[in-house]
Amino acid sequence: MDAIANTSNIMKKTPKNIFTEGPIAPAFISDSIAKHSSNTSIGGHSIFLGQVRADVIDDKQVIAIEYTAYNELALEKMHQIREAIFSKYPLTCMHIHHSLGRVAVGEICLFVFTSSAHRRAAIDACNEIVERIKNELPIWGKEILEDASHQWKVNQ
Amino acid sequence: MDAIANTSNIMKKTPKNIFTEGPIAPAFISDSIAKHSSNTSIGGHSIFLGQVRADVIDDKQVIAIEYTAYNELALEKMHQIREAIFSKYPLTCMHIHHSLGRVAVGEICLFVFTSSAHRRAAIDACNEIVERIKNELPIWGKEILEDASHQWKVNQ
Amino acid sequence: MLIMENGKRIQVFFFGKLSEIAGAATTLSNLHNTDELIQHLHTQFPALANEKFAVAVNKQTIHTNTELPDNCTVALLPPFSGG
Amino acid sequence: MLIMENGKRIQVFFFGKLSEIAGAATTLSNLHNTDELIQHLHTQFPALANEKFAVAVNKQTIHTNTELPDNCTVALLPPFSGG
Repeated sequence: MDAIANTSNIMKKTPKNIFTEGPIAPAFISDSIAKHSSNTSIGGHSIFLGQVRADVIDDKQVIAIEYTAYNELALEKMHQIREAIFSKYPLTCMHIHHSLGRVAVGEICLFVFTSSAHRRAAIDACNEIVERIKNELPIWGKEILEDASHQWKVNQ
Repeated sequence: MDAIANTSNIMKKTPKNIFTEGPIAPAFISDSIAKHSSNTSIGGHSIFLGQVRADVIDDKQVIAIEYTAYNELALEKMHQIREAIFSKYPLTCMHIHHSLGRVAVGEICLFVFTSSAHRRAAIDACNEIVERIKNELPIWGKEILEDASHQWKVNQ
Repeated sequence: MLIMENGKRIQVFFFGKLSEIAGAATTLSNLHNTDELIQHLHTQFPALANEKFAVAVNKQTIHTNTELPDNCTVALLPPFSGG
Repeated sequence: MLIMENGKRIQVFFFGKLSEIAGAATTLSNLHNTDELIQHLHTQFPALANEKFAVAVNKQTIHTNTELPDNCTVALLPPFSGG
């Protein structure tokens, strides 16, 4: 497939939504795990969870992060990443969830979940997806400080 | 600490149990995740789950794996691995659970859970723990086939 | 309608910190390429001078001066910080 | 009691597939080192000849012939398959 065909193909499909309003609940994660018990070709699952950290900025503690995104572009990019990862690794499943809006310290804002017959594919794919999400998705985190001031987050 | 002091130290401590009778429930996993929301220095969690696969052996399908272990030695080894991983990576938490007894196809038999301030440590540690568990812990899986015959599992 | 007849209608979106400087969105016209657009925005919002951002035209990130098609969407994207 | 006075009491544990060949455990005496012990077990359980296993004495995996202390525990460990 050349680049133009690929792009037009992506444009035609409706990319899967990855965004959840607010934090990702632990019960949602276990439901997602439980659903995979019927897929008995799976031997390993790899999960990454991003949790909002109580960083201290200029003596003020972060109490929450407010996420915004360029939704349409983020979903298109995520669709491209998804296709690339599926062609690179023999995965059974891949699920991505990212919060939008306010996520308090200690809550989960990112849930990446990959499954494969043998562990290596799930682990390597999960790792690569997390890196690509951080680097390539147009999402921004506004760190809300305890005095209600804020600072725009910078990824390391 | 030299090797002898280290060994005698390990002998004195009671190593943490990692064994669970039967499968690991998804609800146990989400409870474990939820408990970490109070630790607000955590920025990332990495989780690996082993799931029993319906492999086909000589035309017969695996329906369950029965795990046995040399418990005392496994717990001592796991304690050594735990100490080594904690000195190698800046982790906040590490939790390991492995099934003993019968685990049906589609159920979870291994749960490795690491957390750290920045994602790299949790991801790399989780990965290394999984490899070491597979290679170093005296645990054996007996694959039960659909006709009630069995075969001893061989790790790849 | 008058704007549309007078020239290209360009919808500009500002994200992250840039939305605090310029608001979430604005509509401009009579600009032919991204260099002209950026110049215009710098004049209108001098605080942009201190900010790093990438530019996407119709959801494609551009790396050189790019012609602006009719009714296009331009997005100014500061460094990402998702995850 | 008689066994204890007659010589070293050695508890031997068999794991995984080996437990199907030799049972889960047996107690032996009058064996001085691991070479003697393995030799003895091969005679008692000829099917062991087809099996690969490591040997641990008092939970330490050994790599050469090793003296058996009094009241020791020896474990025969086939390749691991946990996880």
